[in-house]
Amino acid sequence: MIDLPPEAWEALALSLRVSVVATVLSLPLALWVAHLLARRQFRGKGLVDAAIHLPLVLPPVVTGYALLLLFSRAGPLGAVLEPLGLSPAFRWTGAAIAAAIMAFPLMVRAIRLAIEAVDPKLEEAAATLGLSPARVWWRVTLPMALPGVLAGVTLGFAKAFGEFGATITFVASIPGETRTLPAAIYAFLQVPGGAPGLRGLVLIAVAVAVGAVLLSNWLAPRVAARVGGR
Amino acid sequence: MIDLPPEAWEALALSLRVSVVATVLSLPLALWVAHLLARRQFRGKGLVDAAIHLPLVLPPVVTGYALLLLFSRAGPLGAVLEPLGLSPAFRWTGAAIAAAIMAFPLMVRAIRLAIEAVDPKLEEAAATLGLSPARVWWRVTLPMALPGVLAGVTLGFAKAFGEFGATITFVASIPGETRTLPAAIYAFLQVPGGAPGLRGLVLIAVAVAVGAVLLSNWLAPRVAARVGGR
Amino acid sequence: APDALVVMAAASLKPALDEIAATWPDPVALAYGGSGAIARQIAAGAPADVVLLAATDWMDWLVSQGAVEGAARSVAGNRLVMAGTPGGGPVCLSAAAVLARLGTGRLAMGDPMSVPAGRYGQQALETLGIWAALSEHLLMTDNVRAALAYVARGDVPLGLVYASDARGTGVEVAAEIPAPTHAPIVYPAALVRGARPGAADLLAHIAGSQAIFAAHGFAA
Amino acid sequence: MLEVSVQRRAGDFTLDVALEASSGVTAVFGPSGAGKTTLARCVAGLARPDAGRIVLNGRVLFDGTTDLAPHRRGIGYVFQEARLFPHLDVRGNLMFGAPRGEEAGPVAEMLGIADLMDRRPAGLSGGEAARVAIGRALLRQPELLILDEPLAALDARRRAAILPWLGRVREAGVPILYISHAIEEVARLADTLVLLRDGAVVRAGPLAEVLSDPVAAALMGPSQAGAVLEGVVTAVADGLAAVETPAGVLHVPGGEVGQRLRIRIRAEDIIVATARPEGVSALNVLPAVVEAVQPGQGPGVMLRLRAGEGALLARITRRSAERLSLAPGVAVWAIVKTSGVARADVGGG
Amino acid sequence: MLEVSVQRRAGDFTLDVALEASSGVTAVFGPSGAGKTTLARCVAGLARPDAGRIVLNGRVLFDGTTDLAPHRRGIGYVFQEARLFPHLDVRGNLMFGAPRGEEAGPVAEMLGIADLMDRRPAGLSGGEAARVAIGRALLRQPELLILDEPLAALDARRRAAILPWLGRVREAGVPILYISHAIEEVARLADTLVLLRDGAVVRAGPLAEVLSDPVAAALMGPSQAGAVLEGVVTAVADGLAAVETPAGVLHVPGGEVGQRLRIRIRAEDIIVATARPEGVSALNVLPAVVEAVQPGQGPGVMLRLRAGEGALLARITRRSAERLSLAPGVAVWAIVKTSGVARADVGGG
Ligand SMILES: Nc1ncnc2c1ncn2[C@@H]1O[C@H](COP(=O)(O)OP(=O)(O)OP(=O)(O)O)[C@@H](O)[C@H]1O
Ligand SMILES: Nc1ncnc2c1ncn2[C@@H]1O[C@H](COP(=O)(O)OP(=O)(O)OP(=O)(O)O)[C@@H](O)[C@H]1O
Ligand code: MOO
Ligand SMILES: [Mg+2]
Ligand SMILES: [Mg+2]
Repeated sequence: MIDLPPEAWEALALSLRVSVVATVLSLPLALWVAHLLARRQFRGKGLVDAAIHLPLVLPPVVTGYALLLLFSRAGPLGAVLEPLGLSPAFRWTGAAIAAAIMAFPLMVRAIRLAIEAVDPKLEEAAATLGLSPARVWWRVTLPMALPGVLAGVTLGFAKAFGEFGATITFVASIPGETRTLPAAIYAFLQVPGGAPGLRGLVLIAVAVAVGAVLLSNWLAPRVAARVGGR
Repeated sequence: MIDLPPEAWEALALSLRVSVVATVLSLPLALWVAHLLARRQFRGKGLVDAAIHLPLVLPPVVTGYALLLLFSRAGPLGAVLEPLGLSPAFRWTGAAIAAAIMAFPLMVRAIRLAIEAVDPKLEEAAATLGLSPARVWWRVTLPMALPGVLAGVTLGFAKAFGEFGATITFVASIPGETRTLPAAIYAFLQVPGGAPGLRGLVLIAVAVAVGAVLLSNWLAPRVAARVGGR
Repeated sequence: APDALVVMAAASLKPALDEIAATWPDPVALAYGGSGAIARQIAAGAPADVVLLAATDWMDWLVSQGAVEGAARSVAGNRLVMAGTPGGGPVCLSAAAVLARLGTGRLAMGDPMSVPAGRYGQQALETLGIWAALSEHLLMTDNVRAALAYVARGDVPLGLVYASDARGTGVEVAAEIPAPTHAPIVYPAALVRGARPGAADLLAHIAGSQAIFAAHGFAA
Repeated sequence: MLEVSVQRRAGDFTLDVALEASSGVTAVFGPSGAGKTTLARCVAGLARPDAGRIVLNGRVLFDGTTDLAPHRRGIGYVFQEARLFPHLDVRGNLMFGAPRGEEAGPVAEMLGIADLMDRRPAGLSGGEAARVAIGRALLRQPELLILDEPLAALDARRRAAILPWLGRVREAGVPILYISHAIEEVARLADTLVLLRDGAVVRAGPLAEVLSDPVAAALMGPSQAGAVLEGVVTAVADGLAAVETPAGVLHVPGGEVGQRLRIRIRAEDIIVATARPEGVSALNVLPAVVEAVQPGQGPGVMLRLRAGEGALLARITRRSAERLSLAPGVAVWAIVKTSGVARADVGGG
Repeated sequence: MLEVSVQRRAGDFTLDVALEASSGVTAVFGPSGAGKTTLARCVAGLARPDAGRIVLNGRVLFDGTTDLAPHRRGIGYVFQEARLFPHLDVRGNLMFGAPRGEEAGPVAEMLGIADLMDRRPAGLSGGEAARVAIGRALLRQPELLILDEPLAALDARRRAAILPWLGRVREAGVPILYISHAIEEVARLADTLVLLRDGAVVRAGPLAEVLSDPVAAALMGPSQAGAVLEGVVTAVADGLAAVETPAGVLHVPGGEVGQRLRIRIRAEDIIVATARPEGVSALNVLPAVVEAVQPGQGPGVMLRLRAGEGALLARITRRSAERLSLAPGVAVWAIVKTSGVARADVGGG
């Protein structure tokens, strides 16, 4: 294997934990929101959609800053969570929150497009077969949208893994707690002439990215086959 | 209007120019790549897909450095372009390149999903009506994928507009040339105690983001209606 | 203005440099960033005329790359302080006192690996013999301003920051870090190779604006 | 028992229909664009009527205040296109709405799709897909089954094989709303016939009545007009059943003694003779009296004949009518070929 | 002129077919799953045969080395499902493949969709969509037109209205590959009939030959067997045309003197008499001789009759055959109802 300082492995482990947790935990919410946006009409839908996209369009630093204000000891959420010892500020859970928020718009977009592509005629057919809307969703819409969901998850995981600006602004860079791989890469980059581990770290990041995309590409046709060609 | 220092307006104008150019110029390439990934099988497809996703998963700073190395005076591209006076390094065109590269995976993903959702049976029908594959693409695939293309463009524009890490690393933050709105926000955030124009800048960024998403949401059903409901 | 001279400078110099540039008769484009990023960009051919960094190691690197003309000169200095939340009172620079003040909180400082202020800070704490005791209670930031902001907002009780930054930002100085505990904090400046005419004058003007530097806390 | 009365506008098309469907098969027949599918969708809860009332077996499915969701209506729907779930194999599609414990086997066997159980819909031919769709709706065990031209994609043999099975569904007491423009299917299955045109009911009533209604005949196309007789098999020999009908004894292929059959005799399939024909291959020769002679368009005339207690329609050329001097009151022989008689099993009602 | 010889495997289904289709209509008839659509897709270039050769009007479309793309084959295809473009209105769909200067009007008029020109496909009924699909393929002006059960979703009237128009396409010299399991359509239109089963050709040849082939009859269903006669109208009176056919003079509705007509007489529609029938409404009574008596399954037997120069098939009950002592060489009268005769215009070839 590549010869890396122990902090690098620590950072990799942390980044994987953060991005997996961020992706897995936000998936149900992403599914729900994507479904709402794809299939429901409601007042303020445009604003909800826009709000979800904000982390994508704003500089990550601003998002991180907003999170910081929200969760800081004096912030509305921090003031509630801090006394309970649940505050995510400066904890890896905070890094996961930042990563999830940055990844969310990507997940929602991909899943929403996939849901919109499911033929409502099939959902109609399922309803006449006695399935409630919830069960129709579970047995028709979701399985058929699965390749898109997979794409969304890959994209979200990749984004969560690479996220840096919002994370470092929100939870800083505590080795072992919040110093993710990208934060470590950033730090290593700041050493004149390049820190010895830099190349290895970048290679690891690239490997994870390529791995995630290759895995998703390997899975996609299999899922699509299960879901049935047209 | 919000009372803003003139640099803020300059940064806004630059950001709009950069993100529009980045989105518009990369759209044809994104369409082509999305089409290849959606409809063709070729060796190394997975690697192409992974490569496109790299900017998403790597910390933007890394992407920025990679661009810097590529286009620097001694870099492989810079060495060619510099003597011709065409080097994008430290120019707004470089900012557009960075923004385009960061936005590219998002555009490709959305467009690819939309193309995959077009029923190949309709493309078959168009072929039997005498249309060459290129014209089938132009008259059937593209129009039917249009809502997804629109989503991709919105997403890409938003990302290009908000992009910061790669840009500032690649082309620095030279006022009037490469200091985009996010770079300005970052600079303002660095002023201890907060610079007076910070709030206004963030509001503008939010307004552009919300505006882009609202516009796309307003357009989407109209495009979908033109494209025909199921 | 396209013909304006371009100065690339470490972000922490912004308040002082903005003011100095305003006293220069011609327009000046000021591009701020992290010292490392700027150094790499200069080496890559950034169209700058003058470069000011917050760290000598990066300037040494630039010199070794042949990216600057002539020798670097120091134009400003700085000191470190322990900033605390207002009303916290002074803190003694002993492990016990600092830990007591931190409680469950952390000491915010620039990441020694990537932030010059962090590097000076680590040196100082080591000299003071409290680095090891504090190392589990640190909060490392990607730039020194962020450490300051955490203190200002009350997210952490203490931060190790530049004296120049701590002025008038809603924090109070809980302790001054003795200068001998770390290498002198200097801001090296140089002419970039191929700098345009007038750049040398501008650099001289900046170096000569000690009153403004001093007013912003950059004690030479 | 289904009671429907709905109004619905979409674009410049207006549906305004009232009908009742008791147990058995109610056929909705009408030209393309008449509103058949729209009506079916309203009943199934897939389209919302602007106004009206839909009641199934005493349950209000729709009125001003109630609007039951489709999955609560207990209505099985076979769509005009198959609408199979591409992510499930044939078995998965069949069992999709089936109650626990139900088995796909017998239905698949009957529909000739037992060999395809592990196939994906993408690998099915058009007719195979249609059969899976029918099986899926049957296995869901609906209170009402709506069939929207389900047999259009099937060949004659397959269609003939499925029809009796639909007959069995009817016998099981499941009312069926059968949308079709194939009058042969309608005649074999339907108890009640509703003729739809331009969104309105033109004629509705018991099958035999509507089929022998000249106005209806004009709508269905003259070659589809005819009489429908019901009767009981009294004897079987040589593979032929003797069926006692109100119009006299008719011989049809197959059948068991005691069985009730429905026999359709198209007006086109009757030859009228003024002398008792001798030495002909047709076994069914019924004495009858001309009741009415209605000239139609073209070279044909329609005769209403009374045979015993029953009524028959016969379509012959005007030239023949003149040559034979046919007029009300004339006694004739109605010659019907055995194989020109379409039979259908009739439920025990 | 189309020459096809293709082999193709997909799953456990194998298609292995060779056929020739000259100008005119070649009908491919077979049960669901026989491989009709697969064959059509091979010809159109939408499926790749494993081996074989396809030549259209001298152009090689496919062989070992050539594999012309679908859009270069000049073949119009009406799919089993309509496959309309949802992003275009009806006019846009119709004109999609039409050469410059072509107008949608006349075709739309003929198909009864002229009022729908600005509608989107989503707003069309099943039959309307099918008609648009047919119009779209016609307007593309193909060298060969493939129709995959295009009329299945149409009602009888609409179908009857379109058939003559397809006849006109044929007369214009466009060869047609017509896939259907409605033998009535096939009989009216086809010049050549190919019977497909389990991926193989069971019988192929001129329509009349195949239809009167007992083996083919078994495949088509006995009620579809029958003879096809061609003849010329020699006189018209009372709206009835007298047509001189090889089997004798037949009277059918409509027609003009000199016109060539094709007449189909289903075996079921013939009554056989041993004595010349008097006073019957049927105008067509042809003297004939029994050539063969073939017992079928069930209570029926099939008679091959020779009438003049022509051959007829008649299906009667075994009981009648015995009662009338029918055996080869017996002279009989074949009674055919005028309206039991289906006619179709025949191109001037
Ligand atoms: N969304 C719509 N907007 C306007 N008109 C519509 C819409 N949907 C259906 N129609 C029209 O309503 C009429 C009835 O359609 P429907 O599908 O009920 O006909 P149908 O009797 O089922 O015909 P088919 O036998 O061809 O399936 C048609 O004329 C159709 O064009
Ligand atoms: N992808 C596939 N994999 C396996 N078998 C297939 C596939 N596609 C079609 N088949 C089988 O090939 C056979 C021929 O199908 P085809 O669609 O040609 O039938 P068809 O004659 O057009 O029938 P129909 O009248 O029902 O449309 C069928 O048995 C079908 O199940
Ligand atoms: O000015 Mo710095 O590089 O943030 O210490
Ligand atoms: Mg319909
Ligand atoms: Mg088929």
